[in-house]
Amino acid sequence: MSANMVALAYLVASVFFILALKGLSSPESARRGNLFGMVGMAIAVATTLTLTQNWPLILGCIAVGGIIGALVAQRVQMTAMPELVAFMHSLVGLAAVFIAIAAVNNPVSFGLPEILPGGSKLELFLGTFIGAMTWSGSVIAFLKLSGRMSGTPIVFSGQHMINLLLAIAMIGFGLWFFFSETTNWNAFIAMTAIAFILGFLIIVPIGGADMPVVISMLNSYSGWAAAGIGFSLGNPMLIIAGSLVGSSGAILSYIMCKAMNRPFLSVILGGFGSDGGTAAAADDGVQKTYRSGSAEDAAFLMGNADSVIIVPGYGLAVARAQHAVKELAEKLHEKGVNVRFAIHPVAGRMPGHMNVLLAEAEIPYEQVLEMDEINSDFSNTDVVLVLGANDVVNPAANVPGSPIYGMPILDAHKARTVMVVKRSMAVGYAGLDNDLFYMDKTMMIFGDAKKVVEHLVKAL
Amino acid sequence: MSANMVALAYLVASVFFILALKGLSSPESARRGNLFGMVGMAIAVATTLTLTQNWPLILGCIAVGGIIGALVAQRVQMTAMPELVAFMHSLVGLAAVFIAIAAVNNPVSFGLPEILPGGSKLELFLGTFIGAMTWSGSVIAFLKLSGRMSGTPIVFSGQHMINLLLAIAMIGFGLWFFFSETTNWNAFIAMTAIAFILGFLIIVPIGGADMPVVISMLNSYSGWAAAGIGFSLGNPMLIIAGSLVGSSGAILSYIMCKAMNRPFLSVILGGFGSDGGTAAAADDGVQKTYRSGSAEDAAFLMGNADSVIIVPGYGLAVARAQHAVKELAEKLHEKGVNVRFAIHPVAGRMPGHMNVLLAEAEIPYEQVLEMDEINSDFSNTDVVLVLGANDVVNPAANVPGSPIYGMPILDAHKARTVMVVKRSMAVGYAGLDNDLFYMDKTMMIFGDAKKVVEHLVKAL
Amino acid sequence: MIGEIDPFIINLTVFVLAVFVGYHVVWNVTPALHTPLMSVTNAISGIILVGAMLAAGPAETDWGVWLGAVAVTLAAINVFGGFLVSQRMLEMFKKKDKKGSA
Amino acid sequence: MIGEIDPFIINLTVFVLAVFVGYHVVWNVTPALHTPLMSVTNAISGIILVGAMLAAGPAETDWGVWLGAVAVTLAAINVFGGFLVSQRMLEMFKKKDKKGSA
Ligand SMILES: NC(=O)c1ccc[n+]([C@@H]2O[C@H](COP(=O)([O-])OP(=O)(O)OC[C@H]3O[C@@H](n4cnc5c(N)ncnc54)[C@H](OP(=O)(O)O)[C@@H]3O)[C@@H](O)[C@H]2O)c1
Ligand SMILES: NC(=O)c1ccc[n+]([C@@H]2O[C@H](COP(=O)([O-])OP(=O)(O)OC[C@H]3O[C@@H](n4cnc5c(N)ncnc54)[C@H](OP(=O)(O)O)[C@@H]3O)[C@@H](O)[C@H]2O)c1
Repeated sequence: MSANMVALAYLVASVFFILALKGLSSPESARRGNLFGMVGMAIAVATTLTLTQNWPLILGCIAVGGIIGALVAQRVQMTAMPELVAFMHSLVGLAAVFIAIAAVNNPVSFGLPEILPGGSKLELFLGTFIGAMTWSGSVIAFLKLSGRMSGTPIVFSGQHMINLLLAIAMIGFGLWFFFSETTNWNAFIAMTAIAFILGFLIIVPIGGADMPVVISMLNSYSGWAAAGIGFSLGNPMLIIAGSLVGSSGAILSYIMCKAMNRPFLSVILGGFGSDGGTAAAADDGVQKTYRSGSAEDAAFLMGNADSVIIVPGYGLAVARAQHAVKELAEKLHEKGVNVRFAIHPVAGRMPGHMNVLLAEAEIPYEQVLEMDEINSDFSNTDVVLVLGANDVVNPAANVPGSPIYGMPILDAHKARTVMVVKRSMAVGYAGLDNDLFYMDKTMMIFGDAKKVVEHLVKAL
Repeated sequence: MSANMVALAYLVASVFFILALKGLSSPESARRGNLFGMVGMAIAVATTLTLTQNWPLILGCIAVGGIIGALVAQRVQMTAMPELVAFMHSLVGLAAVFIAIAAVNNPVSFGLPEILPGGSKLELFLGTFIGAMTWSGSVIAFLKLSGRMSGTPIVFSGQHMINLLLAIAMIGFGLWFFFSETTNWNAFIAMTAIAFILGFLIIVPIGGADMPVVISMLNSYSGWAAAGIGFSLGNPMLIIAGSLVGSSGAILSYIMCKAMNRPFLSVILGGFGSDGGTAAAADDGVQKTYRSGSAEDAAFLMGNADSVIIVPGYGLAVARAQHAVKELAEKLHEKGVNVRFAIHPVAGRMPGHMNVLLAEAEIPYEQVLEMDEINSDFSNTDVVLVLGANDVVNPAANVPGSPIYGMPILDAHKARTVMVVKRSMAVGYAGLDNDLFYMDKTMMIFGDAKKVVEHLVKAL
Repeated sequence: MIGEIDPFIINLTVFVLAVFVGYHVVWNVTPALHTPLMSVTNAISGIILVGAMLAAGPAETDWGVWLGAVAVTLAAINVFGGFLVSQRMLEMFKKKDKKGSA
Repeated sequence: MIGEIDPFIINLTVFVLAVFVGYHVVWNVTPALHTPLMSVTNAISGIILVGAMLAAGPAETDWGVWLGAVAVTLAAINVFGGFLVSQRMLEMFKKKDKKGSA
């Protein structure tokens, strides 16, 4: 194909990508949007195929990758979405590194001059280093999110110092690579290796529950990196798709940080958040009392209520309780109770996490309301059922001086009766004690969310 | 300046234009947005100045034009905004024609080859013809909107036939121009003249109240024309600014047509709408009765109401009653009445017309609600005061078979009491009788809107 | 690659993206500000001034240049009038705040 | 004019416009679909596949080509996995309609 035809096809593919994201503005158009994304990718790949000579090899590799991808997509549990995104993300990072190495090896196949010009070297340096960090960072995120590695931040003294020294070394090797007349493999490999290590070291001190911000940030970076490669190859396809991904990641990171009321920098510097398993924090010397009840008590109260709001949280995902919750909502509905779900923007471990789980259980999305839509209704509600959520209903967010002061929360404490389902009095991700649990109108129901809800359904 | 610096400056100016439109998303940021627009224009003009040799002449012309523009902007009445936009619009059209003639005369000054290539000739043809039609169309729109010419559609038999013949002749001259080896002035001038005439003929059959759609459409066309010229000059500034204007005009036309529930084509083919002065249409043989009252009666009812919704329409603009209305609202507010304004998307003679008038009278915009926000509240409202509005509260829109069937309306007829201020029982722009006026709960208050409202204020 | 592409395709790319931007930006304009939107876009369409300046630009002043000068004047009326009347209108939408703080 | 402009400026123009488009399009995504948004953009970031194909493209198959082939495989996992898992998720958001019509 001529360069003009290629550019035109890439433009068409770009438009499809834009339409893909536009489709996500409502659940009705979202599937069509995803289809547009596939069409755009198909056009981009088919166009690029005409520029390559090795197409049997390439098609074979695509087939192998495609089958693996399809199997993964089919098998993965909806509760495992955060780790899946992290896993897939690591692949993009690794692919970027391999491409950069291949480009250094044979620049001509990318339409670059035989002897790499300075600008291209700089771009390859950036691409490699971002790619490598994306890979190692995403691997850690994957391990932490899937529970294969403790979510506790790994902190040691001099950590930031070591990172700084490594970064300087990496830039030093980068400069050596940049100023070498011929291709300086030693410098390039040293630089890449350091970037991998740096990726690990920068991510390990970040707590498991901050991983979504990290993933989103890395996603954004990889978008900008693709756009950067687009600049060096003069390829509008990469520039446009890269910008879309870059904006998306940046906006999601921003939304998460805002909903947690934490500055982005403090998230990235790490050291915050625990595994959620530590016991309740020091209680100011005063022994606070709480009331606990059984599933039967709870079923009785809910069955007689006019209105119930269910607040799902990370515990719902851990317990995979979404289908049980659906049954509960139906049972209550049959009894004439007005049941709704209140979703906090950062409930769970990724944005929109709860919506996906509830959708999986076929809970109609009209019953599922965002924080802004439902927050004023709590005060008129008989019963709030907090299901494995903690920080997102912690009234400490209203207390100046608290670490989560200013974080917008669901006003569960304003309801007439509050029921909290969790396994213990342990703290949530932010590591804070929750005064909601000690209120007079609150009843704690201890146990795994799924088991408790199943009991509730039986008792109703 | 080098081509690169020029392109960079134009990019910066484009970004400012985008930010200008973004600013209009809320009244708070709108003034900053307008400022961004000015900055963008200043950058574009300053950059272009470096490409010209005649800058004293150019700066002089800009100064003269600027002073005239500033005076016009300062003196114009807010009620005259529709005609102002039409007037300004005609200037853009005329300027485009002059530029096209100048380009045919001296292509080199535009960076085109001495002998015009076919593509440029085509683009100049399009530019001239759209520019000429914009000019004559806008002039008619201006005359109709400012009342200097009757708003009644001028229809005669064979009209569309004559337009078709002229269009064919115009294209014929265009082809002659296109295929002439050297610059064929005869063909070009004949073509331009026909375009001017065609502009008049196409617009005269369109009713006065359809002019806003016409203006918006011509605005859109002029944007696309600027983008087209941008293509031939390879000038991203013109492409981007043109696209912004083009989209804006198209979207506004679409919004107006949708809010009137009329297909765009039927608006453009014309023949619809009268001056609004004709007497009530044939009333199916049955003599319908209505009740009329005095301003004192109305003041008594409103003073004792809990809630009043005021529905302003075109008559408010004609009577320039906005300041009187503001006093009325304040008086009622002092009496403890909850006063709000309900704005229909096509109330008046341009989108947002009512909002500007109410803003001029310093009515806080929290009291001014869009149709969707307030429509469900009418049924709980004591008194609706319809001020010079007609079609936008005509319940005929709910009756299948009516010419305005399907047009979304303000549900004024659902209120407990309806009061309608207008000068007579005459029909509105759509030429339809309004059943609202004949309802038992409706009281007509005849007179000029401003005078009636002033009476109301006195009587309260 | 971009070096080998026909300028038309590049212009088309810019055009398509600009239309998307315009589409989104305009749909985000609040309906209450549709009249100012009309006058601001009216002012922006005065970008034709750039073309008029090129027409009035050449050093040898033949009649084409004078025509260009007239076009510059007309476009300038549009630009200044458009932005200033928008400013006047938008000031009105602000007035209420002033009163609140007074 | 566009013919004389440095490719970098053209790329920059495209980039700036694309960022505006991305910004608006993403802010319009409903919060309930933020997880699918993550997986769709994840799939789109598989556009790196285009680069991987160029790396695996040359006829003489040295080790760089094999590296490219591995990159193609990795990127393909991402593209297929990303779009298909999004599809699966989005089907769930539809289910309710099915039931309504059943
Ligand atoms: N969604 C995002 O995008 C995102 C991104 C970054 C950070 N975060 C952070 O993540 C947190 C989300 O808040 P959240 O309220 O959803 O979660 P949370 O505050 O982490 O609390 C989850 C609670 O669920 C309980 N739980 C765990 N497993 C359970 C099981 N099997 N059955 C029943 N309960 C179980 C835990 O208590 P027990 O151990 O006592 O059972 C824990 O207190 C916020 O702090 C937010 O800032 C979210
Ligand atoms: N806004 C837009 O963008 C736009 C664009 C295109 C078309 N339109 C059309 O314009 C119409 C707008 O509806 P509308 O309800 O605002 O206006 P309308 O239906 O035209 O009715 C205006 C009414 O105001 C009365 N009136 C005129 N001068 C008056 C004065 N000095 N004092 C008191 N009353 C006066 C007239 O009755 P009297 O003669 O008896 O006084 C007339 O019935 C719609 O049909 C719409 O489709 C609007």
